[in-house]
Amino acid sequence: MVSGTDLAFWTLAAIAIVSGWRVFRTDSMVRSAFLLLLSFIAVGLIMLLLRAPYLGVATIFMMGVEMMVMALFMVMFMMNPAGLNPMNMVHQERFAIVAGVLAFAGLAAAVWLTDLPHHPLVAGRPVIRELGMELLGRSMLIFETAGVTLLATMIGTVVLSSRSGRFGPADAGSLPPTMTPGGMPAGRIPKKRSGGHGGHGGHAPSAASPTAGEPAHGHANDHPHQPPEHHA
Amino acid sequence: MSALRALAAAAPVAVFVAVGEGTSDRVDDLCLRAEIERVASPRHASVLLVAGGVRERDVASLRRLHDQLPHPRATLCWASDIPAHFGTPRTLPPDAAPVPALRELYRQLLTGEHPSESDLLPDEPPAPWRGIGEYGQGGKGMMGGTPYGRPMPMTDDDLRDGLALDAYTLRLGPFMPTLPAGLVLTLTLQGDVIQHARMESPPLWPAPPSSPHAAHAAAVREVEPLDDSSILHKQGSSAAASKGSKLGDSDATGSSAGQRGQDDSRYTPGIARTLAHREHQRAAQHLRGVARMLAVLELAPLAERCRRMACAIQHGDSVPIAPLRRALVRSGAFAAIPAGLGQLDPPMARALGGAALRAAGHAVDERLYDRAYRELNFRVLTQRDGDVRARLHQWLDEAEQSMHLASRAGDLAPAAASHADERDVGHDPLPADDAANMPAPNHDAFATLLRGLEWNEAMLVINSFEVAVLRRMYRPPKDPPEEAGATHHGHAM
Amino acid sequence: MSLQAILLVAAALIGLGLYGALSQKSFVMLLMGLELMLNGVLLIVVGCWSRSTDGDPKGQLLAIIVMAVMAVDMAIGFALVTAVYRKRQVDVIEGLTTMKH
Amino acid sequence: MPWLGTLVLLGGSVVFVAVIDSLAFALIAQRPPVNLMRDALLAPWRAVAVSLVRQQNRTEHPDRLNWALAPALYLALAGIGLAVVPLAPGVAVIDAPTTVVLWGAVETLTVIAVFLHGWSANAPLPLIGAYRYAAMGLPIMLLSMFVLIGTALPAQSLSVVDIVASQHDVWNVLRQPLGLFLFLLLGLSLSLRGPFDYADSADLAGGTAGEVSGAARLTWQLARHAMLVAFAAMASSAFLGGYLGPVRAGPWWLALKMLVLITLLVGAGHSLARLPPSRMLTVLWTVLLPLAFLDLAQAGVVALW
Repeated sequence: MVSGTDLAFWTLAAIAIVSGWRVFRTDSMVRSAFLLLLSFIAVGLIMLLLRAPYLGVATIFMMGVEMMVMALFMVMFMMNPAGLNPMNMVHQERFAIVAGVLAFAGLAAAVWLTDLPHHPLVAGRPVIRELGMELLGRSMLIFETAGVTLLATMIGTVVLSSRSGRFGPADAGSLPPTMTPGGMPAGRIPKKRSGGHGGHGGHAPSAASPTAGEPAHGHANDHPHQPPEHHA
Repeated sequence: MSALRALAAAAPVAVFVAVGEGTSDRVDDLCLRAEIERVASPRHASVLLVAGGVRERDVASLRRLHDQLPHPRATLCWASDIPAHFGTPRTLPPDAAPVPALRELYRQLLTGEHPSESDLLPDEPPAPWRGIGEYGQGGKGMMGGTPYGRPMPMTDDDLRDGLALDAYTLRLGPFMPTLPAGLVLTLTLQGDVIQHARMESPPLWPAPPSSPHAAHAAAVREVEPLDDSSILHKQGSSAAASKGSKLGDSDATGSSAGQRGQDDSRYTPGIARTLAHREHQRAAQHLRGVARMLAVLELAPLAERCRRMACAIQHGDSVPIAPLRRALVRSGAFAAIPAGLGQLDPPMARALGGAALRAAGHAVDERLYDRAYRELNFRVLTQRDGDVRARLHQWLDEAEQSMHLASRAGDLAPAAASHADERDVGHDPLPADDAANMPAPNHDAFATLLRGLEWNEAMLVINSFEVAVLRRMYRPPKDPPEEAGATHHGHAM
Repeated sequence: MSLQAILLVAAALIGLGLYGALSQKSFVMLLMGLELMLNGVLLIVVGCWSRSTDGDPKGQLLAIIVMAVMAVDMAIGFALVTAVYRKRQVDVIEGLTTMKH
Repeated sequence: MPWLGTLVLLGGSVVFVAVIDSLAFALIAQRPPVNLMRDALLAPWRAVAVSLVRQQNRTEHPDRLNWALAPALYLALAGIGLAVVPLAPGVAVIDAPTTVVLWGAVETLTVIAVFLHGWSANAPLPLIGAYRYAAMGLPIMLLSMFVLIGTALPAQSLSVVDIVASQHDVWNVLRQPLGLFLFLLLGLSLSLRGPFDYADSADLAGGTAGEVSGAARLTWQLARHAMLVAFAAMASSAFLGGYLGPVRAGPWWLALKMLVLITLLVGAGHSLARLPPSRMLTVLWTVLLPLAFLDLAQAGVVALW
C-alpha cells in the first residue's frame, strides 16, 4: 500500500541522492553545481511534504542564489569548467569511498537501532506563524546572533578576499607551485606533483601554441604568457 | 506551400548583412525598409547578404559565417564580386534594387525552388576529440597544452584586482554588427575586462570613393576625409592649432585661406547648392554614428529613427535635429555613458583629428578656411571633455549646425544670384585616403583606449569614433601577419 | 514516509557529501561536499521536527540556524579560496601544504 | 478551475506583449505610419512561423542538455510565477501560505535559467551575456525581495492571496509608492528588457540568444514574454490591488492592470538607455538597495501605524 505522499517522497529522495552522487561524477563544473542545486530542490520539496512550507521554499530560494554563485566560482577557478577535457580531479578515492560508506552505515545503523520518538506534527498547526513568533519572540537572541554572525561573515569575506591587506597587497610574494622539479623556486612546496594538473599557474608557457585551421568555437590564447612576478 | 510556410514568407526577410567595402551607408538605408529585418546574429537570418567587395583576408571569415546560418538559407551577393571559394550564390549588380531580389530569393527558399545552400566548410572538429592522452583528453598536456587541437587557457595578469585567472582571447569581426564594418579586433579578456586589444584590420569606408551609380557617394567621400586637423599638419606647426582654436580669430583663418588662394570665391547658387549638399552629407554621417552608439546603449528604436533621419537628410530633406536630441536626453543616453570614458589626451586627439578632436576642445575645422562658410558666420563648435559623451554631443551639435548652415546657404544664395559662376566649395580637396599622409599616432592609441574597459564600455568607445578616425588608429603589424590568425576563436560576425 | 526513511535518506546524503569532500582535489568541489552534508543535516532537522516534536517551533529555528551556517561556510570558504589563490595561484588542495604564507 | 483562467490569461497576455512590443518599437522609431497596426498584429504569428520553418542550429560541443532545458525552465518558471497570483478572492492555482517566498525562488531560478542558456552554447558572446546577467540579476533579486516583504507587512502574511485581500481599502502603491518603482525594475530584468537587458543585448549580437535558432529560439522568446506577463500579474497583485476594483472585483481588473503595466514596461524597455554593467552595479548596490531598505522601513512604520 503506497500512498501518493510516499511515492512523492521516494521519488524526491531518489532525485536528491542520485543528483548528489552525480555532483562528483560529472566533468562539467557548471553541471555539477546545478546538480547539487537539484539535490537541494528535491530536499526542499521533501520539506514541503513534511509540512514545513516556509523552510522548504526558503531552501530552494537560498540554494538557488548559493549555487549560482558556486557555479561562477567554479568557472572562475577551474581551468576546465565545461569538462570538455576529461581529467582526473579525484584523490584518495578508495579511502573516500570507504569513509563515505562507513559514515552512511554508521548513521543508518544508528537510525535503525534507535527507538525514535513518534510525535508527529499536529495537523492545522500554524507553523509559519509559530516560527515567526519564535524567531522574533523567545529566541530573539539566537536569531540576532545569527544575524550578527552573518554580518561578521560579510566583513570577514571582504577582508579575506580583497587584494589590499594589512601588510600590503595580498598577492605580494605570491609563489605558484612548481610543475617540474627544479622549475620555479617554490621552496616550501614539496615537489611531488605528478598528475600534470592541479595548480593553475606557473606552468611553462612553451607548450602554448595556436593551432591551425579550426572552425568555430574554442579557446585561443596566443599572447605570451607572462610568468608571475617574484617579490619574495 | 504549406500555410506555415506561406505565413513565414509574409514575414520580413531576416537578413544578416556582411558589409563589404563602401556599402555600409547604403545597407543602413536598405534595412529601413519594412520588408527587411536586419538581424544581429547569423543564427537568426534566412538570407546572407554580401554587400560590396570583401577583402581577401576576410573571405575565410565570410565562409565560416555562411555556415552559421540555419537552414533554409541562401546568399545574395550585391555589388560584390563573388568571393573566392564561395560556391555560386545569386548575384546582383550594384545599381539593382536589392529589396525585390531579397524577397524573391526568400520566397523561393521557402517554396523550395531555391534549395538551401549546403556548408562550405567541413563540419568536423579540428582534431580527434577523445581517446588520446592520460585521461583520454585527446591531446598532450593540460596546462598550456593543446588537447584535441584547442589550446588550454592560461592564467594572465588581471587589471581589475589582480586575481590572475584564465585569460581568454577572441577575435571579433569583420562582420560583427556592433562594430563598424570591416573592423577586426583581437581582445584578451579577464572576465569581461579587456586586458589587451589589437586592431587586426581597419574598418572599411562606409561609402565608395567614386561610383557613378551612387548619387550621393562622391559627396560622402568628400565629407568623410574632411579631417580638419590634417591642415595643421600640412602647415607643420601645432601653433596653427592654437591659432585656429581661437574662435573669433579672423586673421588666422583669413591668412590661411589666403595662402590657399580661395579669396576670390563668390557666393553663388551653385556654391550654395554644393555647400548645402555637403553639409547634409556631414549631418547624415554624424547621425549614422549616433545610431551606432545608440544601438550599443540598447536603444534600437531610437537608432532606427536616427538612421531614418540620416537617410532623409542625405536625400536633401531638411530634418530638425532638436527633437532627436530631446528624445536622447529623455532616454538617459547621455547619463548612461560614464563620464571620462574613452577620454583622449591632447596629443592623441590631435593625432586622430575629426570630430573627436573638436570634442576634446580644439576648435580645428577645415571649413574655417573657406570663404563660403565664413560668409555664413561659421564657427567651430567644441566640447570640453573629449570623452565618449562629449563625442556624442559633438556629433549632434555638428549635425544640427550642418542643417542650419545648409538652410542658411539656401537663404543667402538669391542675393548673389547675379554670379552664374558654378564654382565648387572646397577647391583644394584633401587627398582621399589621408590616413596615408597623416602621421599615425606614435603609440597604439586603440590598445590604450580599450585597455581595462569592460565589454560594453569598449563597444561604446569604439563606436564613438568615425571610420576615418578608427582607420587612423590602425597600425599595420610590423612583421608579416601569420595567416594562422584566423585560428582564433573567430566569431565571424 | 516514516522518520526512519527520512533519516536514511539524510544519512545517504551525508555519506555522499563525505565522499565528495574527501575525494575531490579542488577547493570548490570540497565545499560542494560540505554543502551536500549540510543538506542531509537540514533534512534530519526538519524530519525530526515534523515527526517527533509535535511541531515545536524550536525545531524550525534550528533549521534556520543550519541554513545560516551553510551561508557562512560558503562565504568564508570562497573567501579563503580567493585568498589562497591570490597567494599561491592554486585552486587544489595539494597546492596547500602549509598554513603560513 | 483557476488553472484554466490562468492559462487563458497567460495566452492572451503573451500575444498582447508581442503585439505591443512591435507597435512600441515602430512608434518610437517613428516608422512611416503605413500598416503599423496591421504589421504589429501579424508580427508575432509571422515570427512563430519563421522560427518553426527554420532549422535548430548547433554549435561545437554545446552543453546539449542544459541548452534544451534552459528555455523550458524559463517558461515553466513564468508559469509558476503566474500561478501564485489570485484571479479572484481566494482563487489561485497555487494557494500556499508562502507564495511570496515561492515567487522569490522563481526570481532566483530565472537567473539560473538565463545563465544556463548563455553558458550552454559554448560560445563567447552568449557566455559574456550569461555572466553579466548573473552579476546583475542577484542584486536586483535581493532588492525586489525587500520590496515584496514590504507588501507582506500590511497583510501580515506571506501569501499573495492575503496580500491582495489586504489592499481592499487602500492599494499598496499608495502606501509604498517607492516599492512599485523598484519592483518594476525587476520586471525589466526578469524579462530581459531594455535598460536591464544584460543577457540578450545588442552589443553582444543577441547575447545568450545569439547562437540559437528555430524552435529553441521561439521557446526562449515565448518564455521572455510569459515572464513579463507573470511579472505584470505579480506587480498588479502586490501593488495595484490585483483583482480588486472600484466595482465588481474580478479577473478583468487584474487583466486591465496587467495590460497597463505591460505597456509601461515595454515602452520603458524600448525608450530607456542601458548603463554599462559596472556602472549599473554601482547604482544597484549604492543607490537602489538602500532605497529598498528605506521602502521596507517606511512600509513597516506605516503597517504599525
